[in-house]
Order: sequence, then C-alpha cells, then structure tokens
Amino acid sequence: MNEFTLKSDFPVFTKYPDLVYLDNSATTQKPQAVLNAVAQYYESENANPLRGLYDLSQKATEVYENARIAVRDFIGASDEREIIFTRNATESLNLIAYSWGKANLHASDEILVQISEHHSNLLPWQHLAKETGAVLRYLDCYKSGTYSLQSLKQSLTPNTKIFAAAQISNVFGQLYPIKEYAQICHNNGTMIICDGAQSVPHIPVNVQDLDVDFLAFSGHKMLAPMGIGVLYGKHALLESMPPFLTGGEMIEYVTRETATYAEFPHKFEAGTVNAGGAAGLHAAIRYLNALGFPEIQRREDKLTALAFAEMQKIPHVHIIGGDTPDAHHGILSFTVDDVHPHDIAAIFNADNVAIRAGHHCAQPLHRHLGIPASARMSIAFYNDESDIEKFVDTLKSIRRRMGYV
Amino acid sequence: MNEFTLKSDFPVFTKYPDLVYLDNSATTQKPQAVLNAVAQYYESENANPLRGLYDLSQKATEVYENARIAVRDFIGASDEREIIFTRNATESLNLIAYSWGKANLHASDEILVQISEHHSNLLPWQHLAKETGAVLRYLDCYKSGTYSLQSLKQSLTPNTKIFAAAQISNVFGQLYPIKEYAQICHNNGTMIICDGAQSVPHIPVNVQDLDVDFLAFSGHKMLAPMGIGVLYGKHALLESMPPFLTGGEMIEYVTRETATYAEFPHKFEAGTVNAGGAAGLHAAIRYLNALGFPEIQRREDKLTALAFAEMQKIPHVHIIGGDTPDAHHGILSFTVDDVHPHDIAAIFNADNVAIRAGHHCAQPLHRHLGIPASARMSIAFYNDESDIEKFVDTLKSIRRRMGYV
Amino acid sequence: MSESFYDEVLIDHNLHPQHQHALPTATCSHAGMNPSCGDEITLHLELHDGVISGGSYTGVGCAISQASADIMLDLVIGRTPQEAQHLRELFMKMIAGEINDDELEELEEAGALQNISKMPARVKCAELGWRTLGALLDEAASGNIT
Amino acid sequence: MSESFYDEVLIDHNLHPQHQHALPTATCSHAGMNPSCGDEITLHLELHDGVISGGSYTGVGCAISQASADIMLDLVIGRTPQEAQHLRELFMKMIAGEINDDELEELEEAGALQNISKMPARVKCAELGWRTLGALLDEAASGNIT
Ligand SMILES: Cc1ncc(COP(=O)(O)O)c(C=O)c1O
Ligand SMILES: Cc1ncc(COP(=O)(O)O)c(C=O)c1O
Repeated sequence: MNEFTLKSDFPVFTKYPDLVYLDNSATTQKPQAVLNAVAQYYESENANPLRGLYDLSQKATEVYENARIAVRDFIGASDEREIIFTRNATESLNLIAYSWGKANLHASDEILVQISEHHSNLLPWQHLAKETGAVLRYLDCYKSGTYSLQSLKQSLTPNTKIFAAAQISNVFGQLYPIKEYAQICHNNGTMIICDGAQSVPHIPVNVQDLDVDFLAFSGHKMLAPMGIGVLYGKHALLESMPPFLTGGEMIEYVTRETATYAEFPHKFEAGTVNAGGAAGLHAAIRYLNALGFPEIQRREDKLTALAFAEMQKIPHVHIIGGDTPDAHHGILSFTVDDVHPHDIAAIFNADNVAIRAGHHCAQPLHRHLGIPASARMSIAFYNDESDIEKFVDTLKSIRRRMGYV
Repeated sequence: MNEFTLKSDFPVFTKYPDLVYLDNSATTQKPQAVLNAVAQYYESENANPLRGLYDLSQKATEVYENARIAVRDFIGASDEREIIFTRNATESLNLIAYSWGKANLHASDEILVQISEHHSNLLPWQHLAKETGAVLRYLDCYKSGTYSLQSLKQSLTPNTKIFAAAQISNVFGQLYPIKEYAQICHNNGTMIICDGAQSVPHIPVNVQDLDVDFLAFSGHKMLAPMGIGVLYGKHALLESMPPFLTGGEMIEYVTRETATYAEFPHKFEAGTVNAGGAAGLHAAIRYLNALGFPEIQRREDKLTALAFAEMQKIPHVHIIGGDTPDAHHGILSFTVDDVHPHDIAAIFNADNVAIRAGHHCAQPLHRHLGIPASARMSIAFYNDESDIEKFVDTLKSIRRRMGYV
Repeated sequence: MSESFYDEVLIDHNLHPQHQHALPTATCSHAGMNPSCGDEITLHLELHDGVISGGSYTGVGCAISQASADIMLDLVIGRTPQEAQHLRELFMKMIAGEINDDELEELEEAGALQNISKMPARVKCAELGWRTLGALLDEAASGNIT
Repeated sequence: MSESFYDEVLIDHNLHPQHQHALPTATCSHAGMNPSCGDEITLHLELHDGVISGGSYTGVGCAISQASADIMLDLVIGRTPQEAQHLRELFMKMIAGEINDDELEELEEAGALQNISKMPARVKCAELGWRTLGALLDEAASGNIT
C-alpha cells in the first residue's frame, strides 16, 4: 500500500488539506467507507431491530447482529453473546460497576486500580467503593510509566475482588502486560477488567489469549461514529449479572410486581439499540482488517519513532514516560519548560496542528508525576511523515514564540 | 406544501418505492437532510468536543452545544443546561431513577405509574422500588385508554414521591392531560416524570407550560439517527442530583480518594459525547420546524381519521382504545378475531406493509386489557393516503387468507 | 417472506387441529413457552411400553406454533421416543437449512415449515412444540415424569 | 485563532509580571480557580480609605490567566472598588463581544485580550483574575473580609 495515500480515504483531509490532526487518542477521523455504511443503513436497512416481524426490521436486526459477530472476531471472543453494545467505553465500565459490582462487592473487599488510569476506569470504582464500603487502592507506577509485577502481586490481598487496568495508557502510551496481569489476578481469585480504549484501535487484541474477564472500548477511537462502544464479558460472568438499565427490549415477562429478563447480551441493551452506530463500527472493523494490524503498527511505530527522535533533540522539551519510542504506541505526552500546556496547544493550533493539552482525564496520575498538566500528540495510521515534520517545526518554535530566548 | 411529495425527502422510499412503512412509533425513517448533517459533521467538524483547544474541536463543541440549544427551544425549556443528551428515552428514564431516585427515595415512599406505560417508563421504577423499599402502585385505565383525574387524586398519598406518565400512549395513541396531572401532583408534593417518546415527535410540547419535572424522549422516533436521546430536567432538580455514570468529561477535580463534578448538564454526560448524533438530532428538529406542527398534525390527523373509519367498517377487526380517531394521534392498535397478531404482521409483510405486533413493550397493559397481544399500525407525516389504502386492503384480506370465511 | 408461507397445510392444521385438547390418559406433560411471542403450549403424552401411544397439546399461540405442534403430534404418535427425538433433530436441521431431500421426506407435512428460516423472528414459534417434546422426552427418560 | 493572539503585551506581562508576588500588607485575599485548565490564582488587595491602594496575585496557570491578572492589577490599583467593578463589567462585555470603542479604550492594555472570545475554551483563563476580583470586592463590601 502506498505510504501516502490513506488520507484520501478520510473526507476531513480533503476538506482541510492543511490540517495536521494529532489528537487521535481523543477521537479518530472517519473514513468514507464508514460514513457510507451508516448512510446505507439508514437508506435501506433502517427499522427498529429485534422485533423483526417484517423484512426491513429483519434487515436491521441482521445489520446489528452481524456487527456483533464482527466485534467478536475482531477481539477473538468465542461467543458473540459475550459482546454488549454500549455508548462508549465509559458506559461499558460503569455497566460493570453498577451490575457486577453492586451485586458482588461488600465492605472490606478491595478494588485495585493502576494510578495511570483514565477517569473512566477510575471514577466508577471510586463510586462503587463509596457505595459498597469497599476499599479502593492504587498501584503506583514509575516515572517511565511502567509497573512492577512484583508490586502487583504484593498489592493483591485475599479481599481484592477487582483489578482495573488499561492495556495502553492514554498518557504514557505504555503497553501493559495484561496477560501476565490476568494470570496473577486469577491466581489470587481477583477479576481483571481491561480498558482497551487505546489498545483495541492500535494493536491486535485477543480476549481469550489475554484471559481478561471484561474488556471495554469505544468505537469513535477506531474510525467508527460516536455513540457506539463495546463491553466484552466472559460468558459465565454476564450470565450471572443482574441487568443495569431496564426498559424495552431486555425483558421476557413483565408483571405489575416483577419482571424476568432476556438472555445476555440483550439483557444489557435496554431500549432501542443503535443499529446505525453498529453498522458504522462494523465498517470500521472491515477497514482496519483490510489494512491489517501489521501495516497499521508498521506505520504508527515508524511515525512514533520519528517524532520521538526529533522531540528528544529539542531543548526544554520533556517526553513523559518511557525513554524509547517503542514504549509509546503512538502517544507522546510532553511538557515544555516554562510554557503552560494550554498555551502550547494554542500555538500548535495557530499552525493548524491539533494536539491536546491538560490532564487527559488522568488527574491522579499527573499529581503522582508532580506535573499539573501536559501536552499530548497522538498518532493514527493515516498520519504521515509531513504531519510529524510540521509538528516538530512548531514544537521547536514554542519557547521563542512565548518570549524565551 | 404538496400533499404527496414528502416521501422523496426520505431515501428509503426511493430505494423501496413499494414499501408501506407504518411502524413509525417504533422508529421513523430519516430524511436526506439528517443524513447530510451527520455526514457533514464527520467530514468537517469532527473532533472530541468539550476540550476545545483547537479549531476543529471548537467546531465539534459548537455543533454539540448548538444542538442542545435547538432542543431547548423545541421543547420550550428556559435554559439549555436543562437539556441532557442520553442514548435514548430508556436511558433518560433510568438516569432519573438511578440518580434522583436512589438519592431521594426511601422505604414507605410510593411511586405511582400509569398501567399503560411502556416498559421503559415502568421497569426503572419497579427496580427502584425494589432497591429502596418503596412501593410501586398503578393507576388503572379504562378500556378507552383514558384515566380519571379523580382516581389520580385519590391514588396520591402523602408518601407519593413520583408519578410517571407518558404524554401519548404507544398502544392507545391517547394523549394524556399532563398539565393537569402536573398541577395535581405538585399540589401533593409529588414529582411528575413525563415520557415524551411518542408525543415530542408528533405534537408541540412545551415543558414550561406543562410544568413537568422531567421529560424523556428519543431522537430516533423523530427523524434523528439512533443513539441520541434527551432528558429534560428542571434546573433545581438537576443541580441537586448526584451524577449517574462517572468518567471523563464530567469532573472538576479528581484525587485518589474523591472527586468533584462539573456543573450540569456535563455532570450527567460521562465519556465522549455523541456529537454526530446531536448534529443529526439538530437537523431533525430543523426539518420538523420547517414543516411545522400545524402541518404535521394536519397530515397525521387526516390519515388517522381515514384509517380509523375504514378499520371500523371491517368485521372482526377491533381497535384498542378510544372510539374516535382524535383519541389516537396516529397510533392504531387492533386485534382481528381468531388471528394471532404475529400472523397478522406476517401477512402484512407479505404485502410489503410494515406494522408491528406483540405487546409493544406494554405487557402489564395487555394483561389489564385481557388480550395477550395486539397488532399496531402507526403513522408519520410522510405517510400518504395510498399507504392507508394498502393497509386497509390487506387488513380486509387477513381472515380470508387465514382460512376463515 | 412471501405469502405462500401460510399454505394449505398450515392453515388447515391451525383451523382444524386434531390434537388440541386435554388428554386425561396422559402419563406425562410439559409446558413450553416463547416469551417474545407470548406462545404457550403444554404438551401431553401417553407413553406405554416404550411407545408414544397418544398425545395432545393445549395452550395459545400464533398459527405457526399451533400448526407446528399439531403436525408434530401427527408424526410422533405411534413412534418410540427415540424415533421422535430423531424427527426432532431433523426438524431442527431443516430450520437451520442443513437438511437433505431424503431427510426432508421423513418429516412429511412438517416440511411445510421449511421456509420459516427466512423469518428468524418466527423460528421460535415453529420450534416451540418440538422443543417442548424434546424436554418432555428427556425428562421421561430420566424418570422425572411430571 | 491566529498566532497574533500571543502578542507583545501578553507575552511581556507573562514573562515579566509586575504584580506576581506575595503582599504582606494585604487587607484581603481571595482564591479563584479554573478547573478545566488547572489555573489557580489568589488575589491580594490592600484597601485603604475606599481605594485599592495596592494589589498582587500568586498562583499558577497559563500565560493568558497570568497576563490577564497582571494587566488587571495595573488597571485597578489606585482606583475605588466601584471603578474596579465597572472595569470588570467592561472586560466581561468585551469578552462577550458587546463592547464599543470608547469602552474598549477604558480597558487600556486589557484590550489585548479581546480576541479570546474566538477561543471559548480559553475565555475562562482570561476571566479568572477578573472573576476573582469581583468576588473579593463583593466580599469586602459586605464586610466578610478574609
Ligand atoms: C412511550 C414510549 N416510551 C419509551 C420508549 C422507549 O424508547 P427507546 O427505546 O428509544 O428508549 C418508547 C419506544 O420504544 C415508547 O413508545
Ligand atoms: C484509556 C481510556 N479509557 C477510557 C476512555 C474513555 O472513552 P470514552 O470517552 O469514549 O468513553 C478513554 C478516552 O477518552 C481512554 O483514553
């Protein structure tokens, strides 16, 4: 595949040829193929699915359930019923906390969370701990963004019911050894909840190989439209869990006093489902599969290495986390001496380079690292070398433009 | 406006010229203008909103917040912060139950619900009652689908904290006097929660005039894409309520132990929001406003009256609910003697007419009425007289085709 | 789906079911239901000397569930439980679209339901009688007769 | 936004703030913060005989919040609380895009922040000092000096 043609798949770059979009960890742009799939759904397959008593509704049901099968294969699950469609990773994680958590957690139980977690994989546990009287503990990381397996083992107690960890940190870009984590947790009788929001779009993920109990991720970070996310859960767990949201489409029998619920996954998908979003997610998976993770990773790794090497040369610029490019998986958070990250982002914006600044929904991590905020550039496979060059040019100019010599 | 041109606004009818779509209460078809607005968002305005540190993100934020303002105006709210975007009406209603409900309901409190409610405005209260020890009571309706204001007054006790009622029933099509309900409830210190899923798309709704405490509805039933819904709540209520889902985008400060939350509405919109869906909902509102409710109602009322009159003439066909067409607001549920509703729907489908059959997510109502299930045809303004004629032709043939003379 | 779905066989079994009645001589019964449709069927069998010597069903449901149960009873009365289970497997195979012509012939009138697989929402209606039969025979075999 | 945003005035006030220091002679102080940015400013004023006779700020934040606070103190020191509140109102008017040329002149160097309204995410940074000033003067007026 030609190194520089992928941007033409993404209408936003036709509209803004000068845009350097390096905020891919926040959300990705969407290829024409995904927009077409959504339009096609509404033009020729739209009805309320799951009530398929006429052809159009049957089509809608097929679109929706085929997307479920595509997700199953994409993350290597054995059973499509283990795939629950949600709104985003945040809702997926809250679903676990509200459903599994409230039913299974008790006072004196413990929840362990990596300190580098995104608020979406931290606040639901903080909230659950408050509600149940459980204790929330943190696993602290090194400045490099890594954790010691030894300290994970030591932090697990007989009361630790949940360990929540992202597979790739949205600040460091560090990839964590989820498979080893899972082994350690399961030996201790602890459930492992994996936040795949930053990993599923960028590396091949296989839930059976990782042996995680739950995996959460968002469609919009992997080329799909906003409003569709995924929760994978192991069969036996989903089967045992009470429903979360209640309403239409998730019941068997309802009487005045009580109700029995449909089987999973429908038990967890209350109300009219987002079949249009599922169609978009399916098309996104098709796009990613067609390109293939070897190629995706080759492109992203190459650009990461290029940016990393250039950034290291610039005085007063400090990359957060690992000191080799392969520790970053396309995510490079950084600070510039004496310049506030919001000012950094504003100057980048003046040069048409979109990056993010702030705490990246990881305030406890920033406090742990002793920095109030940081700037972050994040790469997708459709970025190219000229994007990195423009990014580096602006980065070099920042301190001068803020009046420093 | 020409009586027969609106279908050309909807690509699905170009694709299937013979389709008679009469399942509009389940979900509507989407006009080109809505599909275009969604595509335009992803082509030229897409980024993660609410973190607007660069132009594209600023654009996304504007799209999202302008949609909020459009919804505010559409339902006559005074403050756009009273508009919370959810996934659908079901999630909106669950949000109230989980947030306001768990914080304010206690054992011996009472929740009153119309027996005709959709499961989505019934199960969250059943669930909340179980969780808090509150008592769930029902207001029973007449066969006509109406309720007595007197019996509402008598059913309210000093302990009744919540009254939950749809403005238009999805089975009867009956319009309930929500404004009077609200007065009666407020005189009793009871909160009124209005399910507007079937009313907001079809009649002008003004929350200040109705004086409801909460209003829930879904975008997909009013021309918008799936995956976007609305919860309106009164300022003072939203301000006092704890968050529901927790995670990114809804916080102020997060420490290891605790968190402070953003102001409403953001407090209730955890995780990356559905700006693409909001763009679609905004375009749907623009379309409805351009056509105007007087015209929408004129068309829908006329078709309802036509269908009602013809159905009344057919032996063995029984319309459920009111015995005049103006009691139905485009929703005509019915039974055919000796023919199961699922068989009715299948025969309609053979004739390319999409209608629904079953319990319409209202099992307790069907039990109250003493019928196991029913068939339902439901009208939107883009239907035309020929749709009704085809519907009536098939309806006339049903018993013959099932072997009855 | 095409209208031909409600063909003569189906309509006839629905209008004039042979086996829809109580069965005072039944040795075992089992209730099956289909929540999405509201179909409810109770199957009654008379098992004597290893043979299904009589059978009936009671309950409510759509034409498909009723006719399918009636056709099924036509087929299995007079057979051994093993033969009935074999027919049940063939029926499921047919619905899954994996049946060959010889097998289809064994199913006789039940073959009228072959096209139901095009209407997935109704598959459970067609299967209800057969699923109930399977459960009942399994129970009977394990001695848990109710 | 265009780069001109970080113009000489802003950069100069950010690099060489006149008023960023402690103020032992302060008669009142107030802390303001901007959660979305992490900006935190504490404003210290010396109020004597109905005049703001001195002032300073401490804290951390982006160039916009820091420079804006510094420019503000240049403007309000030597004025009465009423005059300061009037200037605060003008500043808010400017940010809202509703200011006329005469009013803009009154704001002197603070006019450099006029274009911030094009970058809504940063508006709160520019306003932080002024909002804190407003709150502090309100408190002082009501006698709740802290
Ligand atoms: C009256 C009523 N309330 C609530 C709902 C639930 O809407 P949704 O499925 O979009 O959440 C529906 C439609 O299904 C409805 O008709
Ligand atoms: C690591 C991580 N987890 C969770 C999330 C939350 O995803 P969403 O906002 O789509 O729910 C994000 C992104 O914002 C993330 O980077």
